[in-house]
Amino acid sequence: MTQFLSALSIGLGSGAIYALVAIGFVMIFKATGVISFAQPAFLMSGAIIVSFLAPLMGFYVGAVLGVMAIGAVALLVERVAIRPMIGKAVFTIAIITVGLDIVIRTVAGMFLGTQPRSVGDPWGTDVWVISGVVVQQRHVAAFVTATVIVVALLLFFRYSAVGLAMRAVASDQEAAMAQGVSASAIFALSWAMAGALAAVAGVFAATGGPIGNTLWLVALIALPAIVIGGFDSLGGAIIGGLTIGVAQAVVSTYHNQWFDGSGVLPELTTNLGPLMPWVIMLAVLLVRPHGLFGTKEVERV
Amino acid sequence: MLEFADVSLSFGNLTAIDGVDFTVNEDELFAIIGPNGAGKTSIFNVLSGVYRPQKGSVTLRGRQLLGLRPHRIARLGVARTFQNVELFANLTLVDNLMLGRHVKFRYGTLAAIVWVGPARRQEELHRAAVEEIIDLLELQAWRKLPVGLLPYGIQKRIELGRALAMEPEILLLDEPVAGMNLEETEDTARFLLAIRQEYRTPMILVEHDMSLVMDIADRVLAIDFGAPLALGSPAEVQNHPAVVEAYLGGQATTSATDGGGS
Amino acid sequence: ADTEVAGVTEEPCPEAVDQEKGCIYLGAITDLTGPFSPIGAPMIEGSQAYWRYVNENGGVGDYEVDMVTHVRDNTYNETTHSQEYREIRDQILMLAHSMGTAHTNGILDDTRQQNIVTVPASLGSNWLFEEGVMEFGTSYCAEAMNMVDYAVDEFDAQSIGVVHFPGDYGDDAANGAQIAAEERGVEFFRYTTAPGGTDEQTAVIQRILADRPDVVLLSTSAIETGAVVGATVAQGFEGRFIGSTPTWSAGLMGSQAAPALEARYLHVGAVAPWGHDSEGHEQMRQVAETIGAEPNDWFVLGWGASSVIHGLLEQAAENDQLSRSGLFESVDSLSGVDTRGMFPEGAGDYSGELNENASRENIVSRVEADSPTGLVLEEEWYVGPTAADFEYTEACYLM
Amino acid sequence: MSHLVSASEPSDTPTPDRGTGRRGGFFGRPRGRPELYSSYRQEQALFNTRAKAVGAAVLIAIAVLLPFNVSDDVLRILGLGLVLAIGGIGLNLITGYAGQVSLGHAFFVGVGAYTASVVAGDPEGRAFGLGITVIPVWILAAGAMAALCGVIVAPLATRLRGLYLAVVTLGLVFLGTYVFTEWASVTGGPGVGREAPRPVLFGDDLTLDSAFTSDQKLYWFFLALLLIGALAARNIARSRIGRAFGAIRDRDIAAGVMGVDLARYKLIAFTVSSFYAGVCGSLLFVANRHFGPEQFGLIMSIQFVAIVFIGGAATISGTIMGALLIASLPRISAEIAHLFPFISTAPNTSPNIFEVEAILYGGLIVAFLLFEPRGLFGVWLRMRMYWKSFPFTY
Amino acid sequence: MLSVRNLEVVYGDAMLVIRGASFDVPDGHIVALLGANGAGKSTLLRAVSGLLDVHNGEITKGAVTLDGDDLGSLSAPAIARRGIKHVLEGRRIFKEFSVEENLRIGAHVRRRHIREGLGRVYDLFPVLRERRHRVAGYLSGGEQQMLAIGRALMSEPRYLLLDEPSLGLAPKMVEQIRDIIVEINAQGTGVLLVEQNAAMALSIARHGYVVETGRVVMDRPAAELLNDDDIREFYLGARSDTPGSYRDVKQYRRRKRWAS
Ligand SMILES: Nc1ncnc2c1ncn2[C@@H]1O[C@H](COP(=O)(O)OP(=O)(O)OP(=O)(O)O)[C@@H](O)[C@H]1O
Ligand SMILES: Nc1ncnc2c1ncn2[C@@H]1O[C@H](COP(=O)(O)OP(=O)(O)OP(=O)(O)O)[C@@H](O)[C@H]1O
Ligand SMILES: CC(C)C[C@H](N)C(=O)O
Ligand SMILES: [Mg+2]
Ligand SMILES: [Mg+2]
Repeated sequence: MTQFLSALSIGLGSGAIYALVAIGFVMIFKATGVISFAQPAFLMSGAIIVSFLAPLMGFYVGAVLGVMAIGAVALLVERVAIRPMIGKAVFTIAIITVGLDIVIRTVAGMFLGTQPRSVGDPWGTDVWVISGVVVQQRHVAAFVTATVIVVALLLFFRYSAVGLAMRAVASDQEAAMAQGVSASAIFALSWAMAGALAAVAGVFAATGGPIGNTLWLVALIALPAIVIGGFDSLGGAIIGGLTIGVAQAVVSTYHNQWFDGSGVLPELTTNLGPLMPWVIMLAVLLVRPHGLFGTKEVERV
Repeated sequence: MLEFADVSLSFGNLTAIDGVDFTVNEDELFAIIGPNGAGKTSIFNVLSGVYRPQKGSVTLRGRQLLGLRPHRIARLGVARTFQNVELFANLTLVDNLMLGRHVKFRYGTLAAIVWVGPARRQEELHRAAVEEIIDLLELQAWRKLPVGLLPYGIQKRIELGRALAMEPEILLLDEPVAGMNLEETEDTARFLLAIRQEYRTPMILVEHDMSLVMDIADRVLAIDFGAPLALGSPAEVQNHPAVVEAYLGGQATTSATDGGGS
Repeated sequence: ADTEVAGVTEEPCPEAVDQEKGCIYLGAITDLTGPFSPIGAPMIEGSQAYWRYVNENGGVGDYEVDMVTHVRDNTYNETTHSQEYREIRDQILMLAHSMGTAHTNGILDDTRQQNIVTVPASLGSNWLFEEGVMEFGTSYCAEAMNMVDYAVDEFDAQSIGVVHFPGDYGDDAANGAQIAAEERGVEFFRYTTAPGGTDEQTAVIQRILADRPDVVLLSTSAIETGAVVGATVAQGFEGRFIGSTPTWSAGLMGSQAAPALEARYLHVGAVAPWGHDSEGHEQMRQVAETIGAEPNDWFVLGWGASSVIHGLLEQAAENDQLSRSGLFESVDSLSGVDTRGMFPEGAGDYSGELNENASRENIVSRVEADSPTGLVLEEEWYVGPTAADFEYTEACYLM
Repeated sequence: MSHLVSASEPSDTPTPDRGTGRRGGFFGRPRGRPELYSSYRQEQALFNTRAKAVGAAVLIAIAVLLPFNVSDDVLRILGLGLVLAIGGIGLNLITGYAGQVSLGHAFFVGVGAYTASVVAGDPEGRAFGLGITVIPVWILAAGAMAALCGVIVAPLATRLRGLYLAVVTLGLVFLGTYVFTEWASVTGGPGVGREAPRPVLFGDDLTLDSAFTSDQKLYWFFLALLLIGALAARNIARSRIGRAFGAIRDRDIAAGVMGVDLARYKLIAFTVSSFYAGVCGSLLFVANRHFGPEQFGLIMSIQFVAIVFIGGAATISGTIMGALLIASLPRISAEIAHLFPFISTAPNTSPNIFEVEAILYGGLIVAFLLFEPRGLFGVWLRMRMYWKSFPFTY
Repeated sequence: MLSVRNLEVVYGDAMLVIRGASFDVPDGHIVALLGANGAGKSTLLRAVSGLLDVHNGEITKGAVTLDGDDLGSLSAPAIARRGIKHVLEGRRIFKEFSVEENLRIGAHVRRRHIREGLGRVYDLFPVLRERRHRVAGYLSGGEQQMLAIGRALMSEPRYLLLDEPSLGLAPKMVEQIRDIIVEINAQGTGVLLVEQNAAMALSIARHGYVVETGRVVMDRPAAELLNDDDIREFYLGARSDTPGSYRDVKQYRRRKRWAS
């Protein structure tokens, strides 16, 4: 039981990180109908820039500044490479984001150097042990941060017209513009927010260890999360993120016990945990083709 | 030949079709009119298998259509046009019409890959058939253009051609002259008359242009809120008080004489 | 030589010291951006420093040596490795650095067909059996045996676990460890894991916390070292860690795992750390200083490996065998190179019976924050009883 | 899904009106009006104008003769491009023509690759092999096995639309990678991989130099297979199957109402596309010589999607151009990077050549699609438009 | 006053579709644009509302001005904020939105008055009130048209550009729309009306322009147009004297064109 609870706490912590990335994806999708494959690069860049800022100004200030900086970079990228594509085929834009990802990730990688770098977080690998249950402090921090951000975002969308305007732009750019919605402002906003969110996620994903140059893969795990929740649902992204985080942690924890070939279960040497997000995603889609909370495409003749 | 019996369809708490009954006879041009949202298009969607009503029966020459998927119904000879043009925008005019003949082809994927043989023979054969329709509807000028960029009036005409290409048992026309100017309306009327004459295909026409409906329909069914209001000859229906009240408004008396491409 | 020899030109090298000399081109395919980039990049740097030093001191025969033009990145990916190989194979005299066990295995058929001598930047035990391959250092397999023996003898370990990558590199070590564990009668656990940071290591971390072996051996990259050591110690694991050659990187000192590493981790390697006191090291540090290179243990390995290759080239130049086939033939007759204390005695001997030549010694180092690269020598040329008596019959990873 | 396609397959200028408008009046072909067709067969032919026929013949001739004029390293890149083109065509059939965006292509490529290597693999080798080296056997087996996987996957996939389908097929890639990783007896396992099947044609191993170099032989081999594949794909595209694909892509409900069985045609699209992927996989294996199980992942899938969109959705010729471009981009960026002396060749100083290469690779994709979102085929259309209307701008 | 002077519009750098058109919409007037399909009416509206670039189109000559200020350099949203609202051809409602969300977004440039706006629109189109929480994409064609007009009205625009508002509407509804246009106009909104239903358009417009292949070929007060023989024949239906006449329409009637 304590092992399970420990796994749960890991899952909620990493799930919170996935949820942050997932919200970024959702934001861009809501506004533009595009899945941005540049999110992994922003995630990576966020961690790297903070690894430079934190030693100068401390982790908290460094993290805030770094996240804002990545938001600004995302804004710039949007201005240069995405805005001219307003109104073009979404998959063409998606491929552009793939190109952007390669460029940004490489540039960020230049700063990573050959020596492992750390974001200099105060939690490190420290844990609290609460009646046998190991809770990593960084996971608690990630979870709390994600909760705060998510609540703030939900309030923002509730009390501003931006949410509706975003959806309008995604649904029909020309019609949205005719209503006075500035598609370019919406694009810029969604990219900046998504970039910043990815950076936050990157910082937390990099806590407790050196920044690996495969850190960006974390962002891809958010893809099943948004499918589970539904591409355009913020709430769904959060639930999706937490679900896969927990599933992954639990299966990872028990993998070696379940799949050691001794019992009914076969011998699987490769950890099945990382596969769980995709498995759950497929299972959800079998039942609900638009995810749990996604908007159904409206088609009528 | 077509029997639409006591069909009801609802979406949640909204009843789109509420016990509609009618039959279409051989050679007949049957019109359905009614206010916006009355359920006319929904009737077409039921006929072509896009919607499944909760209740009722639809038979074509005795064959039950309800429950069949759209492509099965198409194979039985039900063809239609759509209220909002639903052409295949990136295909050329010829390909759109060829697709209308999709159900008439008899070769499979392997034959397609090899091409020479059945595939080529059938393609040539149907290409010739399509040319007849192009001639009939005077579409020669646009044969090889992707239809997405063509003027609206032409697109509507192509849609008619695509339905015709199926050589249907029955043709469903959903607002074929909406958005057309006078000249195009006249052209379309002429085409419809020509189709009646040449192919004797029974048709169901949904249209808000009363001058056209009253002019060419044999019988008219008026519906409102999904339920039948009146059924009879154009003149009867046009003067039916409920129809005037719900649908025609002040235009009731003027429409037939005033014409106008509304 | 008037006949065209692949990888050898009468033209001077692009960055030649002496414009009168010809140029020998050495190829290198390494990991510059993947998980082993913290090893690949400094190793190449070390090799390049070595050849610069050689060139400045008269080169090899009538030639200088270039290991700059044909350096490629394999991102630690086998397919890329094989693609990059075919990109450079027509321009090089030999492949002086080929990172990755499986990666190098994947191109061996081709290198042999083209008579290209290959120096793996990998310590798979399979190299002992391969023709045309010039390995250096003690194999992962023997290294792991030494780790087990060291753990049993020094720490009185009753149970040992090994965290390893799947595939030839990890299996080589894990199988070696298992042989030794059986030999020494200690309990043994195997943990296979894929590359990645703390979150990817969850399964292994949880398993270690459940099994609690006395000593955990690592056959991964530095990232996993940091993740596994940091997390398990933080969560109350009390055992020790011994890491194989590629598990260390000075950058780990900057990580949260540093205190745990300092207290619990030993590194078992093929070559003595940067600060070690040998003639070769001394010289290397001098050169490094003049070119402003940062201290790095992998720089040492690159430098050391190049000195062995240097021996081969020298021998070939003397025998007028500076061609692919010439080198290919002379590899098996190379009988020792003076690495000035960098490698154990007998390094660079490929002439005799393999079990005789196979090197079995390892350097044991511990972590110390103020050493230039984080490692300081604990014990030089350690050979445990298992490795000493071990008869290689086939590559350990196949066992 | 019509947003997928912004240019359609070579549609010529409007066929000149035959004037009379009368039915069937197609007598002999009047002289001096080259674009007037005298029969439907001629109109429906692949190269329905003289210009197209001559152009294609010249291109093929150049392609065949290229190995005599181009060095082996360039041939190798082109050969890789030809192989990628086969897979790209498969993806374009399902994505460009039928409008079902799949990020799962790498999975089918992987299935093909491993099927081929099992069928042709050395029975004595580390990984499982049957030792049947006859080329058509392992190529067809690769295609068939991948197609079979396509058939199995299709029922789920056909329930989904747009990006949901895209991400689900991506999930397929991750599942596939797991299976490939675990199934070491077939794939060699992670960190090991396995050897490619040996392409032995008439007793000659194409990977060994003989009268011609291995690169030349492989290039011709790939070229021949690509030509067959491209021809078959064009035939599919112009047949009822291709039209049904286009109809599903542009307006699926309307397609159903017109008599197209959506499920059946999506199944056909998946099957055919996977077949191409499988064949591509077997050849890619030959071209690369070695594959690890993690190779058939997201990056490869995206590479194929990039080929399709850079080449131009729903065009075969565009796909070939796209594949050649993607295959040569690393080389192109390397060459560009070498032009700048300040770029270091040492791996540990930035900016070094490797980083610049990667940046150029990504940057070229971005710049290219910004400049011409319709892809290379769009560039071609622009050029043609320019020459046709030259010297008038409108 | 909204005015267009000597406008030329090119699509995709290649197709010149407006060739020097000029017209004016004085404040508070209803102005009708008539013309065959493909004449360029929608293009003219796009040029005014700034939506050309979405279609790869570009003003190459001439100017669109509002009270003398050039609009050509403004983006579509900026023009909308200046009070020019374009009801696009083909309805273009936000399909996935509810009816009410569609209306809300219509008030994007004037958010403070959403509540009154909703009330006003629901009063004009009671059926929308009934359907307010339904998914807009499932509305019938005519209902969607009402929604599109209602959405534009939400911001109480100074100028309303209507592209074929009567398309697909039932006869009674056409009358209602006509009345609504008159009513909106009476409240001070200038209307530029593009219509195929010329009778309806001219019955309420003060001035009319006839557009053919990108040129304005007639420019007269609406009342005069209503009595013009050519207009009667080609836009209003001269056959009004012979009822039941579609069967008698000549097979090959020559198409009369003013220009070209
Ligand atoms: N798929 C659907 N989901 C929900 N409601 C629907 C759906 N299809 C139609 N409706 C509703 O059913 C009613 C009838 O719609 P229908 O399209 O049949 O009307 P119509 O008579 O064709 O109107 P119009 O003349 O405006 O085209 C409308 O109120 C519409 O909102
Ligand atoms: N995006 C575009 N690209 C190229 N040409 C276009 C584009 N949009 C319209 N056109 C062309 O410009 C001309 C004018 O089109 P426009 O839509 O303005 O006509 P319209 O008068 O509104 O016709 P309709 O009555 O059919 O709505 C037509 O020939 C049309 O084909
Ligand atoms: C030196 C190491 C980076 C090599 C690697 N561990 C391998 O053998 O695959
Ligand atoms: Mg309708
Ligand atoms: Mg228009």
